[in-house]
Amino acid sequence: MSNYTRDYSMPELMAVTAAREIKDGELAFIGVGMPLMAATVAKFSHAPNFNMMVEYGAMGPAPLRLPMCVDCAVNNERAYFAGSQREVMGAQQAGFVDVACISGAQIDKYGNLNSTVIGDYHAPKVRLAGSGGANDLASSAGRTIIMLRQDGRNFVNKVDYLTSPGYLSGPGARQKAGLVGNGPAAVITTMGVYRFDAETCEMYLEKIHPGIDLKDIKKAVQWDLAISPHLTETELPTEEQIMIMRTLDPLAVYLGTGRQTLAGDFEAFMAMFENSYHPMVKLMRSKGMI
Amino acid sequence: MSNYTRDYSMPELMAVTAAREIKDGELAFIGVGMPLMAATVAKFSHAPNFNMMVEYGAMGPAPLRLPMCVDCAVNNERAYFAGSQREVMGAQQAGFVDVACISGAQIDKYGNLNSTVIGDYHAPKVRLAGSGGANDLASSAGRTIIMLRQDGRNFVNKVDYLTSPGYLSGPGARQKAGLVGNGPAAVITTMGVYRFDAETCEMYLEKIHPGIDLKDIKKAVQWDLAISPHLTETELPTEEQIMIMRTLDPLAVYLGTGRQTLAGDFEAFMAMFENSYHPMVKLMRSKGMI
Amino acid sequence: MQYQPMPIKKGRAKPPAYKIMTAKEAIEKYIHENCYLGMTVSAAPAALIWEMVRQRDRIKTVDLVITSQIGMSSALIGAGLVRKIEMGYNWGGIEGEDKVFRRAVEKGIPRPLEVEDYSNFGAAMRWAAASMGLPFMPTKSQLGSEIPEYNPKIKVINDPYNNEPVALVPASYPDVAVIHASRADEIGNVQCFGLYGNTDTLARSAKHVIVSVEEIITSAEIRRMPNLTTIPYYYVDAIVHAPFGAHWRESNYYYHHDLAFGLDGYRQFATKEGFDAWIEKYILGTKDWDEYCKLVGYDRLYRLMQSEHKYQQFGEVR
Amino acid sequence: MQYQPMPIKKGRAKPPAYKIMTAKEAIEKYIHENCYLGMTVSAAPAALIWEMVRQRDRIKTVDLVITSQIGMSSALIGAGLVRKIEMGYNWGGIEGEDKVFRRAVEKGIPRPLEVEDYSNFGAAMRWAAASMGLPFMPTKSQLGSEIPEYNPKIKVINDPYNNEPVALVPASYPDVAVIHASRADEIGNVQCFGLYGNTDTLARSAKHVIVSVEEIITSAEIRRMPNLTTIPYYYVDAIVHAPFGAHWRESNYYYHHDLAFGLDGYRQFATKEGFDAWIEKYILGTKDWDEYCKLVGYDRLYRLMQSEHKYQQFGEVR
Repeated sequence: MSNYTRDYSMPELMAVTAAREIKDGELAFIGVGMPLMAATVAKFSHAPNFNMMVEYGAMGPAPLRLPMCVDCAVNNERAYFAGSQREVMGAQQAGFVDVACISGAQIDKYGNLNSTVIGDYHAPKVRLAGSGGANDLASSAGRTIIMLRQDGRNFVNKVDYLTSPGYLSGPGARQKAGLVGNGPAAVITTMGVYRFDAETCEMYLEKIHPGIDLKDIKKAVQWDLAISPHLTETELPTEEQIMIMRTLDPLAVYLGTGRQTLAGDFEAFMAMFENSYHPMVKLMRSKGMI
Repeated sequence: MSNYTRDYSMPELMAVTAAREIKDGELAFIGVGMPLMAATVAKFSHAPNFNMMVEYGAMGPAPLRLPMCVDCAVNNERAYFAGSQREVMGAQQAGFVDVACISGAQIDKYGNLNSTVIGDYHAPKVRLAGSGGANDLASSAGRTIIMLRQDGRNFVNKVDYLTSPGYLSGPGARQKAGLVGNGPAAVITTMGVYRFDAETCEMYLEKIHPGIDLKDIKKAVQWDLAISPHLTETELPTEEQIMIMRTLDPLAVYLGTGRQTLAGDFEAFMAMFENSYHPMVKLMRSKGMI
Repeated sequence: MQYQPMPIKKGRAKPPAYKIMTAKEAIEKYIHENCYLGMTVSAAPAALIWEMVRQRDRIKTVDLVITSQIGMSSALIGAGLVRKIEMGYNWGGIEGEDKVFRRAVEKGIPRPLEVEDYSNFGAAMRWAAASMGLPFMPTKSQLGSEIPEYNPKIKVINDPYNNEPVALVPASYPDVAVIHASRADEIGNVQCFGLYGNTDTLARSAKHVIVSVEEIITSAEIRRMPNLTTIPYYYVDAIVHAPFGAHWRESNYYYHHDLAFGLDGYRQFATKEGFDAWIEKYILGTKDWDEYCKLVGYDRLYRLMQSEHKYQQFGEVR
Repeated sequence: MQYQPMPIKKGRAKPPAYKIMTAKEAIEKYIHENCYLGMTVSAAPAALIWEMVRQRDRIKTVDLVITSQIGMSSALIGAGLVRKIEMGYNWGGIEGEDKVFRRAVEKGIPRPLEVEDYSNFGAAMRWAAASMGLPFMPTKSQLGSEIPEYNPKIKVINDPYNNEPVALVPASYPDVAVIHASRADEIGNVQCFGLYGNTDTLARSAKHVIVSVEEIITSAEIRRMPNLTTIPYYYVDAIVHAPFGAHWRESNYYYHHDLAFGLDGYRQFATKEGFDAWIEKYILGTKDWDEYCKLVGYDRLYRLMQSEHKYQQFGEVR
């Protein structure tokens, strides 16, 4: 095992923390962005037999480059399966997906997420992307890992629009609604890690990120947040985990400012592939993956 | 055009008569046996742009040999599509199939068919194959062509079990039942050709096979059969149509005693392929199909 | 304030682990008495069915669910294993009338057989439902016919959008599915070439899935053309290597239907004594699929393969 | 006794006829004012969408139905063509926030946009229903959420088998589907390599289907590997040859996503003026797809192709 490092960014810490939620041998439903980085860290370190599904119809890809979107050709690269969305979405509705990463703009204490509108649905202050696959995964995946920025205003008493079900109104509510999946297992934010009480279904703080003040967390949550009596600090990323992410995504397209760097700069974009090819080959060789 | 011939068997006459129901450019749902021979005659003569679907997941095959069953590898040979049954069955339920050939052991005056049981369902005198795809095609194909032996007892007032809907109880009944397809267009038997009255939905005799006596037909039908005022004799097969069938199926596996010939005789079976290969190649070349 | 961490429940996905075993091992492991067994017609899982017949004293009774079946179901029925069949079609295809099925339904020989009828697509939609975790599927088949009248599991309702009739069929989740396919890797990614009927949805519906294949290939080969994977590994429990594993029936791109053999078999199935003698010779008298193939003759099987390859082989996608 | 021969009604199957036309011809022929237009995200039908924008004065208004969309729907929205969108997701993916969509919904710029929300799978099941001629499909998604509360087309019922809630979605039958795929023959048999999302069911649901492809191939090539055909000819009205026809987005096995271009575009879409200038330059300022490609640069497109081919190409099935 490599050593812990303090040379990491907050998005990297979140991705690594999410990676640790994934177990070896599991089947996970993964979107691009931070979940993809988490999945890659897991696959390249503690969970080599874990496989990911990508929404537009791929499973088990082993690419040598960074995917750009859920329908990206990269997701097809050396995959076990490629084809229709029905396969992967049908499988998850039928209970074959162990874990899924989802997100949202607002969350409440039961882990219900909003990714549709801020404000009134019919006259929104901010119109967002809509459910996408988030509602489907929140409904039917074995468990979900929720990742979101904690900006001081988005841990709310009531979400403006309930897009993706957490524990709904509390104990028994998912079952009563007819939902197949077991609901959220963890919430990973820019401040800490939260889980859910088995009896009340309410979110509680389990871990606090290094350098974050508990008082600031409490201020960033609208309800009276429960705290684990065993509250600990979030485990640091290892040097290897950071190396994996920076090898796959050297410009930090997903976890940093890469997108600003690349906008309009085709040569930089082509160079990103050129420069990451050999390090990726080397990394995958070292893991026995090619 | 080649000339009419009197060198034909009754099954060959039926197959040719069914072939004439198929129009160029149509999409048809075809089972093996007599419907396959009809489809092949149509494809190789007046309907070169007609394509067939086969139930277990193929469309548009152009084989050089005789298929053995609806799931036979031959149906995949040079097909436009091969894969799941859902594709072809879904397409027909959605209205994409122009015409389908079906059969049954009993039929009534509305073209309702029984292929499930003779006698009581719970204590059958004869248990039959069951619906198979027949009910599905009878329900949703644009029109159906029914082919069956007329044995004197199977044109009945009431079928013992209504497996595949014709016009059900008469005018408007299909629509009321929620059926998508338009119902039977023709019934081709060992005695003649029947169609259905647009107003009453009742079967009437349109054509009588050469050598068959109208009195025998009336005796073979339990209800008071309507006769077309324009009753004519069934058009004879042409020499070319007979040649096509005998080239594809030289041992008359489907239209004669070929199955008795082949049972247990592997060498005869292998020789059937060997001997039919060059004539089939020659035939398809002459039609510009290869 | 109290807290109690949530226990994490396990999903249904099978692991990407080594899954190759013999037919004997797979049937022993997954097929038990009173098993609800799913099977489909493309391709015929003969190697697995023969092994079930060999283990009939242990298995005793199964309930079958099929869409269409030719021969395989009747081997089990004739061997006295089947209590009930849920079906769209069970007959002999080109081999003709299925006297084994008739004897069981009409005369209870060798044991009474309960039948639950659907149309083929109606039966197929039960697996379509299960494959997506749904309780039922609507169909526009079966309406107006007497199929729903004799099968109360089919419910005709007016659809809540257009108020027009639809026939609902309930999902079918077999305990075990037995499937024959073209090829698979050792962790269970399966490819079916040619027409494969309902094999895809059946595999997605069953609790346990046994797949016999013509060829075992590397995972690297699966990864070369992932569009051809029809059954991903997470559905699959066991891979059985059974070359010619669908004989007397065909395997697309591998070998042709052995019509001479099938017709001969059906001729013998016409009587119970004939059937019993046939399975005694070909199934009970052989200890495994390789012995059956030797009895049929590998020379004969090889000629069936050549006959198929003369007409079609899979190859380059240009 | 009277008789009146039955008239024979025409089915929905498109004929196996020559279907190749230009994007201009296809859009002119099939896309009309108030058209209900279906579109999906894999792959992006950019060549067809750009042509719709060029013909916006004639087309005036469409209603969109999508599952997920990135970029293509917003090109139409920003161009003032869209009155309503039925959707699971409409945003920028890796390119980020979709300001075009936001302006339309929040401020009615350039025109008010009505939104009908589903989950992705809920939206997808509408085409699954239509593709099989069914009035609706059940889902286990959307339950418990507020999606059905704001969308009365989603009906939550207790299923008649287990008495458990299911959310029904109504079938969606678009007037026209615009699709980009890998390759097709001239009668319209289409193959989609890699991941293709809902392209298959969308094509089966629409009354008319326009498919742009990277390559036109012979029917003989289609017949070599029929398992790869994802959209058979009978669904298809028009085939448009549009190499690089998904740029700036990717086409599996053909070329890579042009992220530098997409990010730059989305930066400009942040304002209405920026968007207008962008479509003026790239769409309205080019007379067809070939001119667009020249403006982007075939050298650049070729490098994107090489970048994809370095990692994957389709090839031999061994």
